[in-house]
Amino acid sequence: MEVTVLIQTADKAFEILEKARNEARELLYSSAKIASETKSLEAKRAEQAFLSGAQHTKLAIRNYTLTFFMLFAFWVLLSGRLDLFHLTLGVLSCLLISYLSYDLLFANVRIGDIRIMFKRFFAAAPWFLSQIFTANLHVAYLALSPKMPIDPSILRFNTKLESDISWVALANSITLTPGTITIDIRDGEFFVHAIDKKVASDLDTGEMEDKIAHVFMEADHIYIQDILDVSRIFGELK
Amino acid sequence: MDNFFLWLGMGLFFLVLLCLYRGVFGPGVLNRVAAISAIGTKTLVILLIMGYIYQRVDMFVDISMVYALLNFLGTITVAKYLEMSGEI
Amino acid sequence: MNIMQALSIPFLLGGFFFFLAATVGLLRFPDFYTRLHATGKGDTLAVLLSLIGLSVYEGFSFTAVKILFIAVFMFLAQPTSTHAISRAAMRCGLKPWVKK
Amino acid sequence: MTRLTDDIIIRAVARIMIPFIQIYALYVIMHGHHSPGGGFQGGVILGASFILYLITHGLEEARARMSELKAGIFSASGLLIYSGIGLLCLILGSNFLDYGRLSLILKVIPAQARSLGILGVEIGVGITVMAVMFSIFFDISTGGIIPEDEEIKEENG
Repeated sequence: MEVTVLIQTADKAFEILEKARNEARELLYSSAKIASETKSLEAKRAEQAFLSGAQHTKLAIRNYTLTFFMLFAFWVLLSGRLDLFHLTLGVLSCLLISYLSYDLLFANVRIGDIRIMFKRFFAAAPWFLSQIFTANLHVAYLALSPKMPIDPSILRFNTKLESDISWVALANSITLTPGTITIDIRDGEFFVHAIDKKVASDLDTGEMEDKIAHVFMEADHIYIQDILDVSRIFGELK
Repeated sequence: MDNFFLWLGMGLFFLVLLCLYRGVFGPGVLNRVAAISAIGTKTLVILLIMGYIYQRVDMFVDISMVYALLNFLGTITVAKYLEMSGEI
Repeated sequence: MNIMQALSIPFLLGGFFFFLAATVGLLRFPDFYTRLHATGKGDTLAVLLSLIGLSVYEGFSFTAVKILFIAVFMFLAQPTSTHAISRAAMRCGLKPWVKK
Repeated sequence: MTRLTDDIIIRAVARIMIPFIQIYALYVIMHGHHSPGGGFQGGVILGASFILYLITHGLEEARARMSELKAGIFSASGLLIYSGIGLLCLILGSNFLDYGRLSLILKVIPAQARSLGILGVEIGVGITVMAVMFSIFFDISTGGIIPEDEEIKEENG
């Protein structure tokens, strides 16, 4: 008798837990969807504003000044001489170069808030560095072991990233992480040469792609980190 | 410390010689380009170490930077040329 | 020898070790793509470690920052040139080596 | 070498690197008198940055940024700066490229005038080397055909 009651209550408890979990999941998904929709709307609005003339000149001026200051900082680093004559030369040459190529350094319209990107980049850097270190130990092991246990294959996958900078980051970090190099990209399809069958399965989880999408604030995707951020706000609201 | 730099530079020089095997005998032009790129990377470090041996790092660091730049540019250009010609 | 110079030695030796591993890989691996695994990864970290070691040895000056800037440049350039040359090989129709 | 590459990676990396390469080239040109380098080396690096732009972004975009006409004007004006400074020394009553006499019009001591004169000459050499390198590369990659020539050919029949 008591055992059946116990089992029934346990069942009920599990049911309630399941229900709560489903509800929570739905809530999270809808909130994330709302967040991504607002983001894409904002991007569209920014693009429309970009097409109208005033915004265009404003953006060009912003690009010009940002390029100028980055190049001037680089000049001071290179020159190392802080007297008036060399600084004047620096200002002149930075003006020339930022006139010649002001649209190169910040050509990407979709780029997000730079401060947040920097913060996320430095938060993600230790993971990447540890990956690079493991990759090198792996290569050193393969190269120095007498039997050389390699089994190469080519795998391909489609990426969901959009801006070119995050493509660069993805391709270069695939090249630098254990056992894989990016060998070709055709129409958004990455061809990856994997030195081992095991590392090939590691790449399929898409962990790196998520991290890069998070760092470079790709607009239209739901990332785990954002859902966690939203969930905390919802918890406080409740 | 000077002796340490000297031995390190000689070790890197030995590695450059090893890479030169691929650069000379390596089958095909692609292997040669990869080997030369690797040699360029090592040369960059050797140049800086030479700067420390001669006590003129501020001079050698500029040369080293140009070397890194031209190494990258050369590899990209050869890759582009091979890609356009479509055969090895 | 002060503490900064002593700190630089492990970095330089680590860089030398990875250079050695990359070179041995370049010589021993069976085909072009696997050789690129050695040079693309090995040289990047080796250069990074060597240049960090040298800039630690230099201490705090403009030259040290310049050396670190070369490291950043190589960190961006080395994977890109690896990608460019491997892409040329793929477009030329070089078949990768497979285990028999 | 004339097509736009369809590789986003190389294009984006080149796009980020080119301004820094150019500023480095100008640094090499302008600090030629107290560090290695000078007009020729800096000009080569500056030309290399434009060549990198050409091989990554294709001939058309490179032509929009730096055409054959502009390269010709640049090479001529660099030569003009160089020989103009030399002639100025000649006019002021000294030998060709003897910068010490420039102190008469620059109102500084002769040693400083020499330094400034060398700087001006190196800027001229750098501009010329950059433009000539770029136009040589342009000629190689187009096979020597300039679009204006083709237009004239079409007009003539």
